[in-house]
Amino acid sequence: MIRVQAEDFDIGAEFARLTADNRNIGGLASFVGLVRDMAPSRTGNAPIGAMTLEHYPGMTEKKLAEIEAEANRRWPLEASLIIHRYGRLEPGDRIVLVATASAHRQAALESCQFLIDWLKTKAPFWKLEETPSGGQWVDARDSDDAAAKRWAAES
Amino acid sequence: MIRVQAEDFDIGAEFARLTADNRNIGGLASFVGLVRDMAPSRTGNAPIGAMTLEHYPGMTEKKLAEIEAEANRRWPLEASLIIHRYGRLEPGDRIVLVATASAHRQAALESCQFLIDWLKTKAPFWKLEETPSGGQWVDARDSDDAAAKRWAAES
Amino acid sequence: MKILYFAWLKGKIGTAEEEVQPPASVTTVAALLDWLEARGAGYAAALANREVVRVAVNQEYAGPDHRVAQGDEIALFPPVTGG
Amino acid sequence: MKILYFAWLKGKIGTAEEEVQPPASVTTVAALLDWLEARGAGYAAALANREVVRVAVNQEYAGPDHRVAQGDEIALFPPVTGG
Repeated sequence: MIRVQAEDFDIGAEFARLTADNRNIGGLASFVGLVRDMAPSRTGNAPIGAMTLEHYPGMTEKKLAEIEAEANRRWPLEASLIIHRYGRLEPGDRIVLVATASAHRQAALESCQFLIDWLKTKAPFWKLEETPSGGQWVDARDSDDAAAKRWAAES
Repeated sequence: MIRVQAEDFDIGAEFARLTADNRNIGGLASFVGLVRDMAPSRTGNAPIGAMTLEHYPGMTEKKLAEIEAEANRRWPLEASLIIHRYGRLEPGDRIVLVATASAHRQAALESCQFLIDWLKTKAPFWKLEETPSGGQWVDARDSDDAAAKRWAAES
Repeated sequence: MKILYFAWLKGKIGTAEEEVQPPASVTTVAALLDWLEARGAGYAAALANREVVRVAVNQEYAGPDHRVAQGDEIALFPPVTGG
Repeated sequence: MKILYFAWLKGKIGTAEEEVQPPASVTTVAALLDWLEARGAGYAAALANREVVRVAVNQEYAGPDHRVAQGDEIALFPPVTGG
Protein backbone atom coordinates (compact mmCIF):
# COMPACT_ATOMS: atom_id res chain seq x y z
CA MET A 1 0.00 0.00 0.00
CA ILE A 2 1.18 3.53 -0.68
CA ARG A 3 0.06 6.83 0.79
CA VAL A 4 1.12 10.40 0.05
CA GLN A 5 -0.13 12.76 2.71
CA ALA A 6 0.50 15.96 4.64
CA GLU A 7 -0.45 14.42 7.99
CA ASP A 8 1.85 12.54 10.32
CA PHE A 9 1.45 8.78 10.71
CA ASP A 10 1.31 6.45 13.71
CA ILE A 11 4.02 3.81 13.26
CA GLY A 12 2.63 1.40 15.85
CA ALA A 13 -0.82 1.51 14.27
CA GLU A 14 0.60 1.13 10.75
CA PHE A 15 2.66 -1.91 11.76
CA ALA A 16 -0.33 -3.47 13.52
CA ARG A 17 -2.47 -3.01 10.41
CA LEU A 18 0.28 -4.36 8.17
CA THR A 19 0.74 -7.60 10.11
CA ALA A 20 -2.87 -8.13 11.26
CA ASP A 21 -4.31 -11.56 10.48
CA ASN A 22 -1.19 -12.72 8.68
CA ARG A 23 0.54 -15.47 10.61
CA ASN A 24 3.08 -16.11 7.85
CA ILE A 25 5.06 -12.96 8.63
CA GLY A 26 8.34 -13.80 10.32
CA GLY A 27 10.03 -10.45 9.82
CA LEU A 28 9.01 -6.84 9.45
CA ALA A 29 11.70 -4.41 8.35
CA SER A 30 11.15 -0.69 8.33
CA PHE A 31 12.81 2.61 7.75
CA VAL A 32 11.62 5.98 9.02
CA GLY A 33 13.15 9.16 7.64
CA LEU A 34 13.14 12.20 9.93
CA VAL A 35 13.92 15.89 9.57
CA ARG A 36 17.29 16.82 11.08
CA ASP A 37 18.06 20.24 12.51
CA MET A 38 21.34 20.45 10.62
CA ALA A 39 22.08 19.86 6.97
CA PRO A 40 25.26 19.81 4.92
CA SER A 41 25.62 23.03 2.94
CA ARG A 42 28.28 24.48 0.65
CA THR A 43 29.90 26.06 3.70
CA GLY A 44 29.73 23.20 6.22
CA ASN A 45 26.74 22.20 8.32
CA ALA A 46 23.94 24.73 8.54
CA PRO A 47 21.09 24.79 11.06
CA ILE A 48 17.68 24.02 9.58
CA GLY A 49 14.57 25.65 10.98
CA ALA A 50 12.17 23.57 8.94
CA MET A 51 11.74 22.18 5.45
CA THR A 52 8.99 22.10 2.92
CA LEU A 53 8.53 19.00 0.80
CA GLU A 54 7.10 19.69 -2.62
CA HIS A 55 5.98 16.83 -4.84
CA TYR A 56 4.33 16.09 -8.18
CA PRO A 57 0.82 14.89 -7.35
CA GLY A 58 -0.19 12.07 -9.64
CA MET A 59 3.32 11.10 -10.69
CA THR A 60 4.32 10.54 -7.06
CA GLU A 61 1.56 8.01 -6.45
CA LYS A 62 2.29 6.37 -9.81
CA LYS A 63 6.02 5.95 -9.12
CA LEU A 64 5.52 4.75 -5.55
CA ALA A 65 2.97 2.18 -6.68
CA GLU A 66 5.33 1.00 -9.44
CA ILE A 67 8.28 0.53 -7.12
CA GLU A 68 6.16 -1.19 -4.51
CA ALA A 69 5.00 -3.60 -7.22
CA GLU A 70 8.63 -4.13 -8.28
CA ALA A 71 9.66 -4.96 -4.69
CA ASN A 72 6.83 -7.48 -4.55
CA ARG A 73 8.08 -9.04 -7.79
CA ARG A 74 11.66 -9.31 -6.54
CA TRP A 75 10.96 -10.56 -3.01
CA PRO A 76 8.26 -12.84 -1.57
CA LEU A 77 6.59 -10.16 0.53
CA GLU A 78 3.55 -10.71 2.69
CA ALA A 79 2.88 -6.98 3.06
CA SER A 80 4.45 -3.65 2.16
CA LEU A 81 3.78 -0.02 2.90
CA ILE A 82 5.20 3.30 1.77
CA ILE A 83 3.97 6.52 3.37
CA HIS A 84 5.58 9.76 2.21
CA ARG A 85 4.61 13.15 3.59
CA TYR A 86 4.68 16.52 1.84
CA GLY A 87 4.33 20.09 3.09
CA ARG A 88 6.12 21.90 5.87
CA LEU A 89 7.97 19.73 8.38
CA GLU A 90 10.07 20.64 11.39
CA PRO A 91 13.17 18.98 12.87
CA GLY A 92 12.20 15.70 14.50
CA ASP A 93 9.15 15.27 12.24
CA ARG A 94 8.72 12.03 10.33
CA ILE A 95 9.06 12.33 6.53
CA VAL A 96 8.71 8.82 5.22
CA LEU A 97 7.92 5.29 6.34
CA VAL A 98 8.88 2.21 4.38
CA ALA A 99 7.89 -1.16 5.79
CA THR A 100 8.13 -4.63 4.31
CA ALA A 101 7.05 -7.94 5.79
CA SER A 102 8.00 -11.43 4.72
CA ALA A 103 8.17 -14.97 6.03
CA HIS A 104 11.94 -14.56 6.24
CA ARG A 105 14.03 -11.69 7.51
CA GLN A 106 16.39 -11.33 4.57
CA ALA A 107 13.58 -10.62 2.10
CA ALA A 108 12.12 -8.02 4.46
CA LEU A 109 15.46 -6.30 5.12
CA GLU A 110 16.61 -6.26 1.49
CA SER A 111 13.33 -5.03 0.06
CA CYS A 112 13.14 -2.27 2.67
CA GLN A 113 16.61 -1.07 1.65
CA PHE A 114 15.64 -1.35 -2.03
CA LEU A 115 12.51 0.77 -1.55
CA ILE A 116 14.21 3.55 0.37
CA ASP A 117 17.18 3.65 -2.04
CA TRP A 118 14.80 3.78 -4.94
CA LEU A 119 12.50 6.46 -3.67
CA LYS A 120 15.47 8.68 -2.81
CA THR A 121 16.32 8.80 -6.51
CA LYS A 122 13.05 8.34 -8.38
CA ALA A 123 10.09 9.60 -6.35
CA PRO A 124 9.33 13.19 -7.43
CA PHE A 125 9.85 15.05 -4.15
CA TRP A 126 11.97 18.12 -3.55
CA LYS A 127 13.11 19.54 -0.23
CA LEU A 128 13.30 23.25 0.44
CA GLU A 129 15.22 23.91 3.63
CA GLU A 130 14.78 27.05 5.72
CA THR A 131 18.29 28.18 6.63
CA PRO A 132 19.55 31.40 8.26
CA SER A 133 20.44 32.61 4.74
CA GLY A 134 16.97 31.85 3.35
CA GLY A 135 15.23 28.99 1.59
CA GLN A 136 17.58 26.54 -0.10
CA TRP A 137 16.64 23.65 -2.37
CA VAL A 138 18.44 20.49 -1.33
CA ASP A 139 20.80 19.12 -3.96
CA ALA A 140 20.53 15.49 -5.00
CA ARG A 141 23.47 13.46 -3.77
CA ASP A 142 25.66 11.26 -5.95
CA SER A 143 25.76 8.70 -3.13
CA ASP A 144 21.99 8.27 -3.45
CA ASP A 145 22.32 7.54 -7.15
CA ALA A 146 25.05 5.02 -6.42
CA ALA A 147 22.89 3.33 -3.78
CA ALA A 148 19.97 3.01 -6.18
CA LYS A 149 22.18 1.66 -8.98
CA ARG A 150 23.18 -1.33 -6.87
CA TRP A 151 19.71 -2.72 -7.48
CA ALA A 152 19.61 -2.09 -11.23
CA ALA A 153 21.90 -4.98 -12.14
CA GLU A 154 19.44 -7.43 -10.66
CA SER A 155 16.40 -6.17 -12.54
CA MET B 1 19.75 0.04 25.21
CA ILE B 2 18.97 -3.63 25.58
CA ARG B 3 16.08 -5.37 27.25
CA VAL B 4 15.32 -9.07 27.77
CA GLN B 5 11.75 -9.55 28.89
CA ALA B 6 8.72 -11.82 28.84
CA GLU B 7 6.28 -8.98 28.15
CA ASP B 8 5.34 -7.62 24.75
CA PHE B 9 6.60 -4.18 23.71
CA ASP B 10 4.94 -1.16 22.10
CA ILE B 11 6.84 -0.32 18.93
CA GLY B 12 5.44 3.19 18.55
CA ALA B 13 6.32 4.06 22.13
CA GLU B 14 9.80 2.55 21.80
CA PHE B 15 10.50 4.52 18.62
CA ALA B 16 9.24 7.72 20.21
CA ARG B 17 11.52 7.21 23.20
CA LEU B 18 14.48 6.36 20.96
CA THR B 19 14.21 9.51 18.85
CA ALA B 20 12.97 11.93 21.54
CA ASP B 21 14.96 15.13 21.86
CA ASN B 22 17.50 14.12 19.25
CA ARG B 23 17.24 16.30 16.16
CA ASN B 24 20.29 14.77 14.52
CA ILE B 25 18.47 11.55 13.61
CA GLY B 26 17.78 11.39 9.90
CA GLY B 27 16.98 7.70 9.68
CA LEU B 28 15.57 5.03 11.97
CA ALA B 29 15.86 1.44 10.74
CA SER B 30 14.15 -1.40 12.52
CA PHE B 31 13.43 -5.07 12.36
CA VAL B 32 10.67 -6.90 14.19
CA GLY B 33 10.71 -10.70 14.35
CA LEU B 34 7.33 -12.41 14.70
CA VAL B 35 6.15 -15.95 15.41
CA ARG B 36 4.83 -17.68 12.27
CA ASP B 37 2.17 -20.36 12.35
CA MET B 38 4.18 -22.63 10.06
CA ALA B 39 7.77 -23.74 10.31
CA PRO B 40 10.03 -25.80 8.08
CA SER B 41 10.42 -29.31 9.46
CA ARG B 42 12.16 -32.47 8.30
CA THR B 43 8.95 -33.44 6.48
CA GLY B 44 7.97 -30.12 4.90
CA ASN B 45 6.14 -27.27 6.57
CA ALA B 46 4.48 -28.05 9.89
CA PRO B 47 1.84 -25.98 11.68
CA ILE B 48 3.04 -24.35 14.88
CA GLY B 49 0.68 -23.86 17.79
CA ALA B 50 3.09 -21.78 19.82
CA MET B 51 6.75 -21.65 20.75
CA THR B 52 8.68 -21.24 23.95
CA LEU B 53 11.85 -19.21 23.93
CA GLU B 54 14.40 -20.32 26.47
CA HIS B 55 17.47 -18.23 27.16
CA TYR B 56 20.54 -18.02 29.39
CA PRO B 57 19.87 -15.21 31.84
CA GLY B 58 23.00 -13.22 32.45
CA MET B 59 24.84 -14.31 29.31
CA THR B 60 21.97 -13.06 27.14
CA GLU B 61 22.19 -9.53 28.54
CA LYS B 62 26.00 -9.63 28.34
CA LYS B 63 26.05 -10.68 24.67
CA LEU B 64 23.34 -8.23 23.62
CA ALA B 65 25.14 -5.36 25.34
CA GLU B 66 28.42 -6.38 23.65
CA ILE B 67 26.95 -6.48 20.19
CA GLU B 68 25.11 -3.21 20.68
CA ALA B 69 28.43 -1.64 21.69
CA GLU B 70 30.07 -3.17 18.62
CA ALA B 71 27.40 -1.68 16.33
CA ASN B 72 28.00 1.70 17.93
CA ARG B 73 31.73 1.33 17.27
CA ARG B 74 31.21 0.41 13.61
CA TRP B 75 28.54 2.97 12.73
CA PRO B 76 27.90 6.54 13.89
CA LEU B 77 24.63 5.78 15.67
CA GLU B 78 22.55 8.31 17.53
CA ALA B 79 20.50 5.64 19.30
CA SER B 80 20.05 1.88 19.32
CA LEU B 81 17.69 -0.59 20.94
CA ILE B 82 17.44 -4.37 21.18
CA ILE B 83 14.44 -5.94 22.90
CA HIS B 84 14.27 -9.74 22.94
CA ARG B 85 11.42 -11.64 24.55
CA TYR B 86 11.50 -15.08 26.18
CA GLY B 87 8.79 -17.46 27.35
CA ARG B 88 5.76 -18.78 25.53
CA LEU B 89 4.74 -16.93 22.38
CA GLU B 90 1.94 -17.58 19.92
CA PRO B 91 1.76 -17.05 16.15
CA GLY B 92 1.63 -13.34 15.39
CA ASP B 93 3.41 -12.43 18.63
CA ARG B 94 6.48 -10.21 18.46
CA ILE B 95 9.76 -11.92 19.41
CA VAL B 96 12.42 -9.29 18.90
CA LEU B 97 12.86 -5.63 18.06
CA VAL B 98 16.10 -4.17 16.73
CA ALA B 99 16.18 -0.45 16.02
CA THR B 100 19.06 1.82 15.06
CA ALA B 101 19.05 5.54 14.42
CA SER B 102 21.67 7.65 12.70
CA ALA B 103 22.07 10.96 10.93
CA HIS B 104 22.23 9.04 7.66
CA ARG B 105 20.09 6.19 6.41
CA GLN B 106 22.87 3.83 5.34
CA ALA B 107 24.39 3.63 8.83
CA ALA B 108 20.96 2.92 10.30
CA LEU B 109 20.05 0.25 7.74
CA GLU B 110 23.40 -1.53 7.83
CA SER B 111 23.70 -1.60 11.59
CA CYS B 112 20.15 -2.92 11.93
CA GLN B 113 20.99 -5.78 9.57
CA PHE B 114 24.25 -6.40 11.44
CA LEU B 115 22.48 -6.61 14.81
CA ILE B 116 19.77 -9.00 13.68
CA ASP B 117 22.26 -11.22 11.81
CA TRP B 118 24.47 -11.28 14.84
CA LEU B 119 21.86 -12.06 17.42
CA LYS B 120 20.51 -14.91 15.31
CA THR B 121 23.86 -16.67 15.71
CA LYS B 122 25.28 -15.48 19.03
CA ALA B 123 22.54 -14.55 21.48
CA PRO B 124 21.82 -17.58 23.71
CA PHE B 125 18.17 -18.21 22.88
CA TRP B 126 16.55 -21.49 21.86
CA LYS B 127 13.14 -22.02 20.35
CA LEU B 128 10.94 -24.96 21.28
CA GLU B 129 8.06 -25.23 18.82
CA GLU B 130 4.78 -26.92 19.67
CA THR B 131 3.93 -29.09 16.67
CA PRO B 132 1.22 -31.75 16.19
CA SER B 133 3.91 -34.35 16.89
CA GLY B 134 5.06 -32.67 20.10
CA GLY B 135 7.65 -30.14 21.17
CA GLN B 136 10.53 -29.74 18.77
CA TRP B 137 13.70 -27.72 19.29
CA VAL B 138 14.40 -25.53 16.28
CA ASP B 139 17.67 -26.33 14.50
CA ALA B 140 20.14 -23.54 13.81
CA ARG B 141 20.33 -22.72 10.13
CA ASP B 142 23.53 -22.61 8.08
CA SER B 143 22.16 -19.57 6.26
CA ASP B 144 22.12 -17.66 9.55
CA ASP B 145 25.79 -18.46 10.13
CA ALA B 146 26.60 -17.32 6.62
CA ALA B 147 24.72 -14.06 7.15
CA ALA B 148 26.59 -13.34 10.37
CA LYS B 149 29.97 -14.18 8.78
CA ARG B 150 29.55 -11.39 6.23
CA TRP B 151 30.24 -8.93 9.03
CA ALA B 152 33.28 -10.72 10.47
CA ALA B 153 35.66 -9.65 7.71
CA GLU B 154 35.11 -6.02 8.62
CA SER B 155 35.85 -6.38 12.30
CA MET C 1 0.53 20.92 -24.18
CA LYS C 2 0.62 21.43 -20.41
CA ILE C 3 3.97 22.16 -18.76
CA LEU C 4 4.56 21.83 -15.02
CA TYR C 5 7.58 23.23 -13.18
CA PHE C 6 8.78 22.12 -9.76
CA ALA C 7 11.25 23.27 -7.10
CA TRP C 8 13.76 25.89 -8.27
CA LEU C 9 12.67 25.59 -11.89
CA LYS C 10 9.30 26.90 -10.81
CA GLY C 11 11.02 29.78 -8.99
CA LYS C 12 13.22 30.76 -11.91
CA ILE C 13 10.48 30.51 -14.52
CA GLY C 14 7.98 32.17 -12.25
CA THR C 15 5.05 29.83 -12.72
CA ALA C 16 4.04 26.34 -11.60
CA GLU C 17 2.08 25.48 -14.71
CA GLU C 18 1.29 26.80 -18.15
CA GLU C 19 -0.33 25.79 -21.41
CA VAL C 20 1.98 26.20 -24.41
CA GLN C 21 1.58 25.74 -28.16
CA PRO C 22 5.03 25.04 -29.57
CA PRO C 23 5.37 24.89 -33.39
CA ALA C 24 4.82 21.55 -35.11
CA SER C 25 8.59 21.16 -35.53
CA VAL C 26 8.92 20.59 -31.76
CA THR C 27 8.51 16.83 -31.55
CA THR C 28 11.07 15.80 -28.90
CA VAL C 29 11.90 16.68 -25.30
CA ALA C 30 15.20 18.26 -26.41
CA ALA C 31 13.45 20.44 -29.01
CA LEU C 32 10.85 21.48 -26.47
CA LEU C 33 13.55 22.56 -23.99
CA ASP C 34 15.31 24.56 -26.74
CA TRP C 35 12.03 26.25 -27.62
CA LEU C 36 11.21 27.03 -23.97
CA GLU C 37 14.73 28.35 -23.32
CA ALA C 38 14.20 31.02 -25.97
CA ARG C 39 11.01 32.30 -24.34
CA GLY C 40 12.72 34.66 -21.87
CA ALA C 41 15.40 35.27 -19.31
CA GLY C 42 13.73 33.16 -16.60
CA TYR C 43 13.45 30.18 -18.92
CA ALA C 44 17.04 30.64 -20.09
CA ALA C 45 18.27 30.72 -16.49
CA ALA C 46 16.24 27.66 -15.52
CA LEU C 47 17.32 25.58 -18.53
CA ALA C 48 20.94 26.72 -18.86
CA ASN C 49 22.33 23.54 -17.33
CA ARG C 50 20.42 20.61 -18.82
CA GLU C 51 22.38 18.20 -16.62
CA VAL C 52 20.23 19.20 -13.64
CA VAL C 53 16.90 19.26 -15.45
CA ARG C 54 14.78 16.13 -15.32
CA VAL C 55 11.80 15.68 -17.61
CA ALA C 56 8.67 13.61 -17.26
CA VAL C 57 6.24 13.09 -20.14
CA ASN C 58 2.81 12.02 -18.96
CA GLN C 59 4.28 11.26 -15.53
CA GLU C 60 7.07 9.00 -16.82
CA TYR C 61 10.75 9.94 -16.85
CA ALA C 62 11.80 10.82 -20.41
CA GLY C 63 15.15 11.36 -22.11
CA PRO C 64 15.97 14.10 -24.66
CA ASP C 65 14.84 12.00 -27.62
CA HIS C 66 11.46 11.14 -26.13
CA ARG C 67 8.55 12.26 -28.36
CA VAL C 68 6.26 15.02 -27.21
CA ALA C 69 2.86 15.80 -28.70
CA GLN C 70 -0.18 18.00 -28.21
CA GLY C 71 -2.16 16.97 -25.16
CA ASP C 72 0.91 15.70 -23.30
CA GLU C 73 1.58 16.66 -19.70
CA ILE C 74 5.26 17.59 -19.49
CA ALA C 75 7.01 18.25 -16.17
CA LEU C 76 10.42 19.85 -15.67
CA PHE C 77 12.19 19.54 -12.34
CA PRO C 78 15.59 19.16 -10.68
CA PRO C 79 16.94 15.77 -9.53
CA VAL C 80 14.61 14.52 -6.81
CA THR C 81 15.46 14.66 -3.11
CA GLY C 82 12.69 12.76 -1.35
CA GLY C 83 12.91 10.00 1.18
CA MET D 1 32.11 -25.94 39.27
CA LYS D 2 28.56 -25.10 38.20
CA ILE D 3 27.22 -26.58 34.98
CA LEU D 4 24.12 -25.27 33.22
CA TYR D 5 22.27 -27.13 30.46
CA PHE D 6 19.88 -25.54 27.98
CA ALA D 7 17.35 -26.67 25.38
CA TRP D 8 17.57 -30.33 24.38
CA LEU D 9 20.77 -30.85 26.37
CA LYS D 10 18.78 -30.10 29.48
CA GLY D 11 16.13 -32.61 28.41
CA LYS D 12 18.59 -35.40 27.66
CA ILE D 13 20.66 -34.90 30.79
CA GLY D 14 17.55 -34.40 32.91
CA THR D 15 18.62 -31.33 34.84
CA ALA D 16 19.03 -27.62 34.20
CA GLU D 17 21.92 -27.10 36.58
CA GLU D 18 24.29 -29.05 38.78
CA GLU D 19 27.43 -28.64 40.86
CA VAL D 20 30.20 -31.03 39.86
CA GLN D 21 33.68 -31.78 41.19
CA PRO D 22 35.70 -33.20 38.29
CA PRO D 23 39.19 -34.55 39.07
CA ALA D 24 42.11 -32.13 38.95
CA SER D 25 43.15 -33.59 35.59
CA VAL D 26 40.09 -31.96 33.97
CA THR D 27 41.53 -28.59 32.95
CA THR D 28 39.95 -27.93 29.54
CA VAL D 29 36.47 -27.78 28.01
CA ALA D 30 37.20 -30.91 25.97
CA ALA D 31 38.32 -32.85 29.05
CA LEU D 32 35.25 -31.70 30.95
CA LEU D 33 32.95 -32.91 28.18
CA ASP D 34 34.76 -36.29 28.14
CA TRP D 35 34.35 -36.59 31.88
CA LEU D 36 30.67 -35.60 31.78
CA GLU D 37 29.95 -38.01 28.91
CA ALA D 38 31.07 -40.91 31.10
CA ARG D 39 28.64 -40.02 33.89
CA GLY D 40 25.63 -41.85 32.44
CA ALA D 41 23.43 -42.65 29.48
CA GLY D 42 21.75 -39.24 29.43
CA TYR D 43 25.08 -37.45 29.35
CA ALA D 44 26.39 -39.80 26.69
CA ALA D 45 23.32 -39.15 24.52
CA ALA D 46 23.55 -35.40 24.99
CA LEU D 47 27.26 -35.20 24.22
CA ALA D 48 27.55 -37.85 21.50
CA ASN D 49 27.76 -35.28 18.72
CA ARG D 50 30.12 -32.53 19.84
CA GLU D 51 29.47 -30.62 16.61
CA VAL D 52 26.12 -29.49 17.97
CA VAL D 53 27.26 -28.70 21.48
CA ARG D 54 28.25 -25.12 22.26
CA VAL D 55 30.10 -24.25 25.46
CA ALA D 56 30.27 -21.02 27.42
CA VAL D 57 32.73 -20.52 30.27
CA ASN D 58 31.70 -17.73 32.60
CA GLN D 59 29.19 -16.55 29.98
CA GLU D 60 31.70 -16.35 27.13
CA TYR D 61 31.80 -18.76 24.18
CA ALA D 62 34.70 -21.17 24.63
CA GLY D 63 36.42 -23.68 22.35
CA PRO D 64 37.58 -27.19 23.33
CA ASP D 65 40.99 -25.98 24.52
CA HIS D 66 39.60 -23.27 26.77
CA ARG D 67 40.70 -23.70 30.43
CA VAL D 68 38.16 -24.59 33.05
CA ALA D 69 38.69 -24.29 36.80
CA GLN D 70 36.90 -24.59 40.11
CA GLY D 71 34.38 -21.83 40.60
CA ASP D 72 33.69 -21.47 36.86
CA GLU D 73 30.15 -21.31 35.50
CA ILE D 74 30.05 -23.61 32.48
CA ALA D 75 27.05 -23.77 30.16
CA LEU D 76 26.34 -26.43 27.53
CA PHE D 77 23.77 -25.79 24.85
CA PRO D 78 22.92 -26.39 21.19
CA PRO D 79 23.55 -23.77 18.48
CA VAL D 80 21.38 -20.78 19.28
CA THR D 81 18.15 -19.99 17.46
CA GLY D 82 17.03 -16.59 18.72
CA GLY D 83 16.04 -13.52 16.79
